[in-house]
Amino acid sequence: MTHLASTTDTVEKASATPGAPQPWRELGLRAEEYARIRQILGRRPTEAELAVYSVMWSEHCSYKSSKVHLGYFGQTTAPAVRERMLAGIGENAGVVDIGDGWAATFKIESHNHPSYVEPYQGAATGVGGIVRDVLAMGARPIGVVDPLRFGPAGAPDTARVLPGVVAGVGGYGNRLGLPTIGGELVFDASYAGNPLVNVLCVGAMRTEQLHLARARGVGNKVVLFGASTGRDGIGGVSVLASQTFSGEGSGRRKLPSVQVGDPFTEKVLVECCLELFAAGLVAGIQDLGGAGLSCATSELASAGDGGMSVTLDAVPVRATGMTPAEILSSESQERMCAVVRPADVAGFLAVCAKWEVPATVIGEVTDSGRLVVTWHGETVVDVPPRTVAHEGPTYHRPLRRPPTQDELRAATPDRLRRPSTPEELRATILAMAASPNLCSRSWVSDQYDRYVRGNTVCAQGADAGVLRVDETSQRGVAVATDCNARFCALDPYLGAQLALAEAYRNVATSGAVPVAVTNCLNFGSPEDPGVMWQFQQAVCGLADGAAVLGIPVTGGNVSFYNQTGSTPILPTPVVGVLGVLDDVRRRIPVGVGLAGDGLWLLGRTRDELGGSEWAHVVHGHLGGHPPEVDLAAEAALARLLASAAREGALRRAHDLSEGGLAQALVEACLASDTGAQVTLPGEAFVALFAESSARVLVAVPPAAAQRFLDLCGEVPHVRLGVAGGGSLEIDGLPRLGLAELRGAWDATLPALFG
Amino acid sequence: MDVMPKPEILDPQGKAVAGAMARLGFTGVHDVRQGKHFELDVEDGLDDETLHRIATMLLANPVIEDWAVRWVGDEPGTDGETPG
Amino acid sequence: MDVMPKPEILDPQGKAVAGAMARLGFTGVHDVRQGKHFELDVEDGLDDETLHRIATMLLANPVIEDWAVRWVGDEPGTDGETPG
Amino acid sequence: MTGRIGVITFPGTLDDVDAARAVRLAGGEAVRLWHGDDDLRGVAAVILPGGFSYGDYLRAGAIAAFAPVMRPVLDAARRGMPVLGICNGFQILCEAGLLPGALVRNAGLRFVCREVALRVENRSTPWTSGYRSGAEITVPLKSGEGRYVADEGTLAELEAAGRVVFRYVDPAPSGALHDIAGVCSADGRVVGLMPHPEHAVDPLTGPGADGLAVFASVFASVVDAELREDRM
Ligand SMILES: Nc1ncnc2c1ncn2[C@@H]1O[C@H](COP(=O)(O)OP(=O)(O)O)[C@@H](O)[C@H]1O
Ligand SMILES: [Mg+2]
Repeated sequence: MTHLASTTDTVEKASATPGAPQPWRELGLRAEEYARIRQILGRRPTEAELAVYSVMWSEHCSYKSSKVHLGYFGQTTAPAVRERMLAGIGENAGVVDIGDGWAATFKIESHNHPSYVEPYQGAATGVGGIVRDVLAMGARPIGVVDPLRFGPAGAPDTARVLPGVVAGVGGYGNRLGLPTIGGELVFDASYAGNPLVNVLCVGAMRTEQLHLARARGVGNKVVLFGASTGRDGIGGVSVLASQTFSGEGSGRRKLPSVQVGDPFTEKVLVECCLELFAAGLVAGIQDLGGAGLSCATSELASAGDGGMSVTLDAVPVRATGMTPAEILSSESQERMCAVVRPADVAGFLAVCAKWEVPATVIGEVTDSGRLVVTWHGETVVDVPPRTVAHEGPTYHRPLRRPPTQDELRAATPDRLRRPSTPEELRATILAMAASPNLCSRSWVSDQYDRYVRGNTVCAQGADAGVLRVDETSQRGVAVATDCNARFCALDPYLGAQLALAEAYRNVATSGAVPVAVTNCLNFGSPEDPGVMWQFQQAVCGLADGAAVLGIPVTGGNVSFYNQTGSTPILPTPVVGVLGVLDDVRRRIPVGVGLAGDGLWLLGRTRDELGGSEWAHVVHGHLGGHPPEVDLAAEAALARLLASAAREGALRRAHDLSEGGLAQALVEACLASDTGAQVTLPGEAFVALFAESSARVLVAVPPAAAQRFLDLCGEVPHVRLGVAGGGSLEIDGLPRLGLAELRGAWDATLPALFG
Repeated sequence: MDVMPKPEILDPQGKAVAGAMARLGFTGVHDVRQGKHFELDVEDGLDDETLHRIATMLLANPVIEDWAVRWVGDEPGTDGETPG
Repeated sequence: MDVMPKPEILDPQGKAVAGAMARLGFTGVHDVRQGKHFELDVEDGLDDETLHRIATMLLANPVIEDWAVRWVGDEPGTDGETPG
Repeated sequence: MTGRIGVITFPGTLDDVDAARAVRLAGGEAVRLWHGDDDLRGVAAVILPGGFSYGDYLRAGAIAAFAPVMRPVLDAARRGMPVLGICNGFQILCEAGLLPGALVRNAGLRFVCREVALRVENRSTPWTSGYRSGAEITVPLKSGEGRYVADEGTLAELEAAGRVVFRYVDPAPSGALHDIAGVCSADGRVVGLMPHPEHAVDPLTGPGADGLAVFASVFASVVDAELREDRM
């Protein structure tokens, strides 16, 4: 940083020169924040301290705009629900008990801005970062899910960003040996200058292996291990992630704001960590992500005994001439920080040596209540760690329902022209199946390894990714992420609940029992009161919804400033749900089953087309009301699916979401490579394209039909027809041959992206 | 045209090669960085500006990479080459 | 050191780059081939023979690739460079 | 001490757990070997699994070919021990000179993960003896550098000698010459292939169980050899 004097700025100097001008504004701090730092320290901060506070008090690290709202998740989690959580909000990732002594952990994180600047590396390091979060809980990372959102499919910039992002997710995940078991791919004009690259990682561990990010035990050593520290992403978090892309002019020397990932180093780091955990050599651990060492040391100390001393000279650096501020805020990837009992240090270093992972003791735990960092024998940081990590600024941003919201709600799809003739309906089914948001995702998912480690039970094209956790008992987990941002635009409260309902339903449709929620809240600028209103509504909707469903929100991630100029993205609270299968052999794949299987539609269909894919694809329309939310119906449906799966009453199933029943039938027929004869319940257009929630298509073997009906109970169910033949035959419509359907469904992404 | 990772940027490829050299006992090499090499067969009149645009739009991402151009004569690959 | 796919080996990367150039309207480029570029920081005394062994054992696979070495002076990247 | 089959782990190897599982499902004992090992711990056959050894940033398999464990592998292969390289293992065997040719970037430039149909064209190797001749099997393919290339002479020789062990039934997704998915050494003992039979050992987690016969074949072959040795 150019403002750094050639000689180091020490605490001593800072006390002696209280009036020295400091670039706090360029580092993204507000005047009152800088004043508060001076008040906390009783002097001006050193340059290193200023760097530490500015990165840690950035929006990305401190959640200063969102904190006041996120508290609602905790307030709405009932004690009985909380009990099933072994770790929740505030830890690196949420952890839930999944039975038989196993625990699962999962979390989503965004890497939106870096992926726009350098799609491959941005996406790659997004995978790397979330994997380390899961690893830091003591778990083996076992799978990845990648919810992706881009501008219009045909836009030139999408052709630049999308292939790079997909290659980056695959390039890192594949090399790391993690199966990618699901994801999302959504195109909408609002993401044109601001793609969303969210990555979810799920991990599994024996419950006793749970590790927490705490520095406890005075005299315990702090070990930094993994890659060496370079000038990567310095200012990445504070500058890049806290301002829109055009907002250059931070006055700093131009340093690369994007990091480059090394998945090989991460793979070795993962295996090394797991061996360290198994050997009981780790007393506390934290990954190094945004804000690097500043974050790891202050969070470990703050959550532990409160003090830590660090000798910065011990940190292995890759670049020459790095200043203390740079070392502390470097975002070099593939690093971890552990707290190790002195007696275990030799054993710890030996395991690292086996894996050829560089490891260095850089400090120790103290009870001083201070984080003290020295450099060349002088003190460059001396701060109370809580003020850095946990007591950062809190904003109560103004929020206001935008006046345009009423117009949006009033512009219902009722006046849009609906297809009426059988030929029009048939053509609409085909056109929808070929549209970018509904067509086959194989172009993307074929670039991801889904087989590695041999525990992937459902992946490509499944409602939820299903992974076996225990090869002996066949216990496993299911994961899905969802968000229909158009619904969220129409009503962020209900939209978030619909996202939750859909992810929950996808998990249930795979045969699993949903047990936990995570989220990644992608929004525009928090300085825009309309965006802040959307955010607050979405948080409340999600929290209230999870409370009704009786499953905890175990963690999440907030990404603000997703906008181009002053136009924010559609509010996009991506919701992830984790479910448990006692026996993965009883999962339910997507499809229509075998010829002769009965096809049933579960749930109630209403004339609900506001925010629907049909309105979007055919009319480019967004307005009206989102579908009704009925969480009690979702829960009843999930119970039915779980018991029917357990009793073998279902051969196949597929949940209904974007594109309604028409799209569900198309996908299910293609998945089974089998046709179907279907009679539509009610008016054809609504039956085919409405997007009412709480609905699932199921295929029931003839022998199980009676058992299935007995189980249905209160859940509305209507028989659609039977599976079989080589085409989708919908009563009253010209038939749709499977080959024609597949051609339409398969061709779109290859035609766009090669 | 050579495209190289910027000096501040991690170069995992170069790192892996350097590690392998050390294991193989090649001691005389201090550091390795790996980048891409493009051989463009261009029209005589092609100007530097066009080349600049090709480089920054297509061949390199200026956020993480530097690039350098070297003109060679008609016979490709004749300059300073040791037999390969 | 530059490592290039042998002329008889299909070079899909180079072809893809050439295709992209054509789509972007860069007309002056007839052909593109893509290979790897290594910058080795070596000891002064390092002989050609060692370099040859490094190339054929590690950096290039003689089955599919040719390679060429170019020595540059102390300042890395100073020869024939246009600003990147 | 029968049916001990080694599975090598290099740093960056990913499918070692899968290969070991396949060996166990076929009845064998999987012995885990480490890249730094300098002997093969008495195994009767050895598998180099898939992954990205040392990151594979340079050329797939290029660095692993020089790992310490490759010395005893080369020696054992010369003495006729069955050696199988899957995906990255195949790349390593080519780089190490145990198999001819090379594997280069897919013609489509993208990593490809999908199920492919293969024809078993040579069932006289210890890794394929359990297949019916001409059997068609479905196994996953997942690689970015899976395009098999060799010069014309080598290809002609491989074809003439029946050393193309596995061939893609449909045009190779990688653009491999002659649609070659796997080849063997002149003595047939060393086999390398790009697709992953170890991911097709259980219909629950793969396209089926067509790949299991690879591991059953070698298990039968080494047990057989051990019995014969005992009798001598
Ligand atoms: N970016 C992606 N990466 C991997 N798989 C994806 C991606 N996008 C979509 N998929 C997969 O494609 C299938 C269809 O996705 P989607 O239509 O979003 O499912 P649903 O509507 O059931 O939530 C799912 O199996 C999903 O996991
Ligand atoms: Mg679904």
